[in-house]
Amino acid sequence: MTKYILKRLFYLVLTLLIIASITFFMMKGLPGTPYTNQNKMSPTQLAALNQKYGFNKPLFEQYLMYMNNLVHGDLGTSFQFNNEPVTQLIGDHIGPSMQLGLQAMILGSLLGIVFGSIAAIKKNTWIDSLTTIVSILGLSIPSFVLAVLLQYYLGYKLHWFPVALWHGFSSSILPTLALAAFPLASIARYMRTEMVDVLNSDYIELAKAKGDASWQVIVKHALRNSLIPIITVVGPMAVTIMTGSMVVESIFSIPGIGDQFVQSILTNDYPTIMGLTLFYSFLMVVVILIVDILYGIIDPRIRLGKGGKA
Amino acid sequence: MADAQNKDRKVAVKVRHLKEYFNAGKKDEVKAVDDISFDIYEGETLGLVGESGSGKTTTGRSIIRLYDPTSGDIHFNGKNIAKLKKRQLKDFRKNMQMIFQDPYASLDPRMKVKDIIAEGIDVHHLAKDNADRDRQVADLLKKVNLNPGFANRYPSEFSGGQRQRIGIARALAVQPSFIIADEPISALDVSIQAQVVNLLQDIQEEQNLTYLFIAHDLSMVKHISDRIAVLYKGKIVELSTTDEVYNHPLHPYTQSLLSAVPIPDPEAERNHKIKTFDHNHPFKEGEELREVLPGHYLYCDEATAAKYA
Amino acid sequence: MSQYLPPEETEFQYVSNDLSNIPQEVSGASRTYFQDVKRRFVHNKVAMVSFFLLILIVLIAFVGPFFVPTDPNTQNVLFANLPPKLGNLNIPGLNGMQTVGGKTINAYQAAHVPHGTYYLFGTDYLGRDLFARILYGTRLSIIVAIVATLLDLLIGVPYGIISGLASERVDTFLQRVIEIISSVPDLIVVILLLIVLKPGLTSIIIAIAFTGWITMARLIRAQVFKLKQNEYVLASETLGESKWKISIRHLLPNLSSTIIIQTMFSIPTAIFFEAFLSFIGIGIPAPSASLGTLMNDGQKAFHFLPYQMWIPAIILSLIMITTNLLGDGMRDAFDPQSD
Amino acid sequence: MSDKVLEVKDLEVDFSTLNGTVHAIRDVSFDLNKGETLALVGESGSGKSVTVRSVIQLYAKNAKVTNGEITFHGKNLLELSPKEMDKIRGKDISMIFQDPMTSLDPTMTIGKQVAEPLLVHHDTSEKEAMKRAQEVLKLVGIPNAKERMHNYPHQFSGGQRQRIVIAMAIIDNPEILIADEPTTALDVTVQAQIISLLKDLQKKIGTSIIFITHDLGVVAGIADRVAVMYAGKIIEYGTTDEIYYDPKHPYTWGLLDSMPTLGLEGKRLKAIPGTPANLIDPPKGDAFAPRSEYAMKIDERLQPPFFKVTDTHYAATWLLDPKAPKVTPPASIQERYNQYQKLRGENDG
Repeated sequence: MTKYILKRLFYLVLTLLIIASITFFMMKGLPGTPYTNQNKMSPTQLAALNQKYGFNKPLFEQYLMYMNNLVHGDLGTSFQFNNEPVTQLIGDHIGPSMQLGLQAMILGSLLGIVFGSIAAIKKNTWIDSLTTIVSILGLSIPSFVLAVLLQYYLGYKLHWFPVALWHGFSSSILPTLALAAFPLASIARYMRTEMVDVLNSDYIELAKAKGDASWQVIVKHALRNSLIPIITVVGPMAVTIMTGSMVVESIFSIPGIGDQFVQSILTNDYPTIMGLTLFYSFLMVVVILIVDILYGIIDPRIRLGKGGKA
Repeated sequence: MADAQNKDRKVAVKVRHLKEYFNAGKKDEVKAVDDISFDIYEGETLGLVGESGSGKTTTGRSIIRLYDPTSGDIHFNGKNIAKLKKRQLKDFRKNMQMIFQDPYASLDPRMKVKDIIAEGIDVHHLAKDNADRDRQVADLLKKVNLNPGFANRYPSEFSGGQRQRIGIARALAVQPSFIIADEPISALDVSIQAQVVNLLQDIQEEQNLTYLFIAHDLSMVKHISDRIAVLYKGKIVELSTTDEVYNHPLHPYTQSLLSAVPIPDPEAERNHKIKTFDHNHPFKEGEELREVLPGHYLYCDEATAAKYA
Repeated sequence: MSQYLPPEETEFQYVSNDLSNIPQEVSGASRTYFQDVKRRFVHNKVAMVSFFLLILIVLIAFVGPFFVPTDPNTQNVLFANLPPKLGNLNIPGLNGMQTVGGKTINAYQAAHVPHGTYYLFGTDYLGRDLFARILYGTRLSIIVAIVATLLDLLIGVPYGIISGLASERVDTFLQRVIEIISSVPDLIVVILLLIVLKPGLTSIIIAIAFTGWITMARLIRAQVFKLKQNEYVLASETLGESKWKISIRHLLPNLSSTIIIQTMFSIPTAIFFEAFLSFIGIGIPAPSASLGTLMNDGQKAFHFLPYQMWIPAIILSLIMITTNLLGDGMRDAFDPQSD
Repeated sequence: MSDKVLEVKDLEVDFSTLNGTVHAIRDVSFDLNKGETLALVGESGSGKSVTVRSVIQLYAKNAKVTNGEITFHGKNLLELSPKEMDKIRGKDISMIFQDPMTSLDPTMTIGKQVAEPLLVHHDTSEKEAMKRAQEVLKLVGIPNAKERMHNYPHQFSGGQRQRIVIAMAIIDNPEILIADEPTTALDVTVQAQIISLLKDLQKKIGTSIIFITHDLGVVAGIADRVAVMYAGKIIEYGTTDEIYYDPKHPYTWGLLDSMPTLGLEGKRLKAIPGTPANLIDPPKGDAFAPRSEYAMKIDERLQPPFFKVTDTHYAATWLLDPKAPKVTPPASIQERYNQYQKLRGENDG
């Protein structure tokens, strides 16, 4: 197991380095300079800035410098935002984004699992159709449309929740709802498929033959077996939800990293774009690794995969 | 290996020290076929029996070069085909064919019966024109006792037995001299099994074919085979004529296997004694396949062999 | 029910069946797989309704502009932000009335719009005809989605087949490439590409296709792995067919259902991405309109002029819903075991 | 008879499919005596599996019992509520399935799975149930049962898994054990072990067994009585000796003849020609007639009733009607009969 994790960690670092290199050269290949959006600057000012950021050095040297900084945990300095280091920028804004992502994921997966299971158990009944409709709507209505609607009706018109800005939990409710729709819908669909499969399996039939009542069959056998594959979906989806939150954060004026990312795109703030890209990728690979390890722990077939057979 | 009894017979397939290891050299290495040697004489049916995991399917697939052998030689029509490159295989594939186990998975569900059967004809350009191709397909359908009018239908419309006939027709289309039948009847119902076995025997007689008949069903193997090789954990443990293997099995595994076959006769079953075999210690040092009696090969050590001499 | 007649003496005679020639039966009617699929699909009401609705939307989006002479980019600042109005019919929501500061006024009169000029979906902040813009916008969104999805197919299917059929080494390499790309969340990849590429329609399509093909390639590879174990593929190999021919003759037809289903699900994803990008302002450059840019514009004034966002949002959601339902229907038609 | 534990009467089951309604079971009746093993023999699609699944009421959603009674302890099982049925399943009537590789929950230890019936049906404590599970696992021949209880299904071979499934089925000493092709997926040597295990267990706990199989060889070794099914009907039943040595139905003849026997030197197998009847539109008369060389005119019009051969042996073929011409069964069947006579003679003398 340790060996496996070490191997995976090696690939994880390698992947991140490759991504860092690709983004670096992509950004360097851009025609515009990061200053085009700044106020007009004198040539001396420009030269000074170039000197400062090392833009006058050969590309390869810049690359080495960048990678070296990266290895030391330095993602560079933002061109905007008072020359703040990118790492600090992320640190300052990660809180709300994380909170939104996690809340949306927890809400979405819990409801998704419940809805999906019920739909599978009540297959081909009106409950199943209703769940299908809800999940199709969830998949089809973009989060930003939902965000605007929620903001307008539940916030602006009904005053149930804050319309915007970030003041504690109540501010997080509407964006969480907007973000949770997609995971809810897609997990409900996955869960339904898995559960239908499991319910058709021989061991479920055998459990029934043992006299298990239908609820016992579901609680004791079906739920666990259909949840295992869902784990693989949930992890990466959480990261996707976090990236998807960029627009939702903008709509609700929440100072998260998603909003930051949009800002940096609109202002050609390359170090921040690169830093955030790496940050999101880091989250993604770590989450996938965790999911794989978790999978091995939860599924006995993988956990005890080797040996043990008499 | 050319034993005394069969000195004069022509060898169709000569297998020497064939090994087929999967994931060779890795931790999860599987020695599916572990150094086996045998001959198949022209016109005979060699039965290859073994339980699941014994390597019998792998043996068949290695011989027809669906797998690249890890090592060893396979002589077919006087040519060693074990080391041919994939590109060089086309010629010999006209002469060696295979019938598969699962009648549902062995026919492409999206193709018409006539295109399935004519696949080999197309690959080897054996038809002059479309009419010739259709005529050949019709002949083949007749040969396997199917209505030639079925040529334009799709596999899903046929029963398991009918599908297996289509599979046989496909193999016959290129006019092979040697056919590997990989458990061709194990997925069929009892009453249909007999139909297919009879068909295989008729065709063999008609076209003087050589068969390697792979099966786990010992009673059917006995019925169809001239000689039988018993495969166990990737090794041939016994090889002889059908009568010898069934009436005088020498290897304890063969004995145990034969004793386990249920007999459709209640009286016989009442007196049925099953021999056990120690699967934990199947092989001993110094054992190899030796001809202990004329034409009777046994996987044993020298001392055991000496007992029969 | 016919009346029971006891057996008669004469009936106890052998009929001497000709057993050597029993008429061979084949089960059911002769139908190909695709005919079966079609039959199941046609029986699926939800899928059929979605299908025709989608066709309708596409038709309107593509044929509509020929009948609507208004140019979608003509600005008329005097007529800015007019609410929807349809003729002189007094239908609430379509009568040109607007509530400003608690008072309901006739916006068309207030702006001195000449008689006989109506804006079905109203106008935007620059006085552009929203109906024309939505027609063009829908068309653009659909074009982006379709072209991006075609690119998915063109890259993903061969990539998946090659990865599934090639040697372990090639496969490992190809999979590592996919792994690296998918380590960066899709949206981020698309955004990065858009930053690098020159803004425009082509860039958006390329950017969306760049991540879209991965799902297709993965699915196809998994499917190929399954299919190539099938005995009919082995049979083809023993007959001397080359790998390349096998993939054309056996794999592609058997992959078709996977490909069609995945394509159906790629379209809504592409539509969503386009809208998302345009919404955050890096998508289709002004003054061109797509559903995303229209929604972006509409969102700014949503509190006062909700129709400016409602209409494109509904159309976008409608396209997404119908394509998703269509994809579901196709999956059920191709793969009936799920019920 | 008082020692009947189960009585199935006039059972009819339909399946609705896209191509039409399949009449899977057409008027099946049989009973099961205490402590006996009854084998239901037939090819795929003959209805043997559907029959026993109707007894335990576990069948596909598109199946529907259209007629019949299944009497167990004076109650008609077909009229029980799902809850009442749950109380019987796994306690009084338990089942073993065909494929041991898929019939165990992959994420639960085998000990827990084996103990489950006790926990479901009784107030047994978890500890007590696990103790029983360990005993039963030992009984079915799982070595080191105490340690291995905590293992998961994938850590066992196919034969061992089938033993575990059997342990589960017998842990509550059921009156009836239904074994649905329990050895079909196994190798011959493992099959032999499982069959001798079932025989031993039956002796120990006295359960009645319904054994479903298509393999006449397996049946000869385990069954007391045999019922042969064809096209959704039982066409012949009797004691095992009667079915093997003195069969009366041409289909039974065909089945026995199409098997190569290790003893008989076969040149060419006698195959049953043709394919099984289509059950969407079942034939009006004898379903086997189109494949039989003994078919008579009457077979086309009327389904044969059961004709009594002995008190225990019945066959549904018009050939047994007094009006029918005298039939000579195939030579191989006559040989079986002679062998039987000889055997009986030996036993008597």
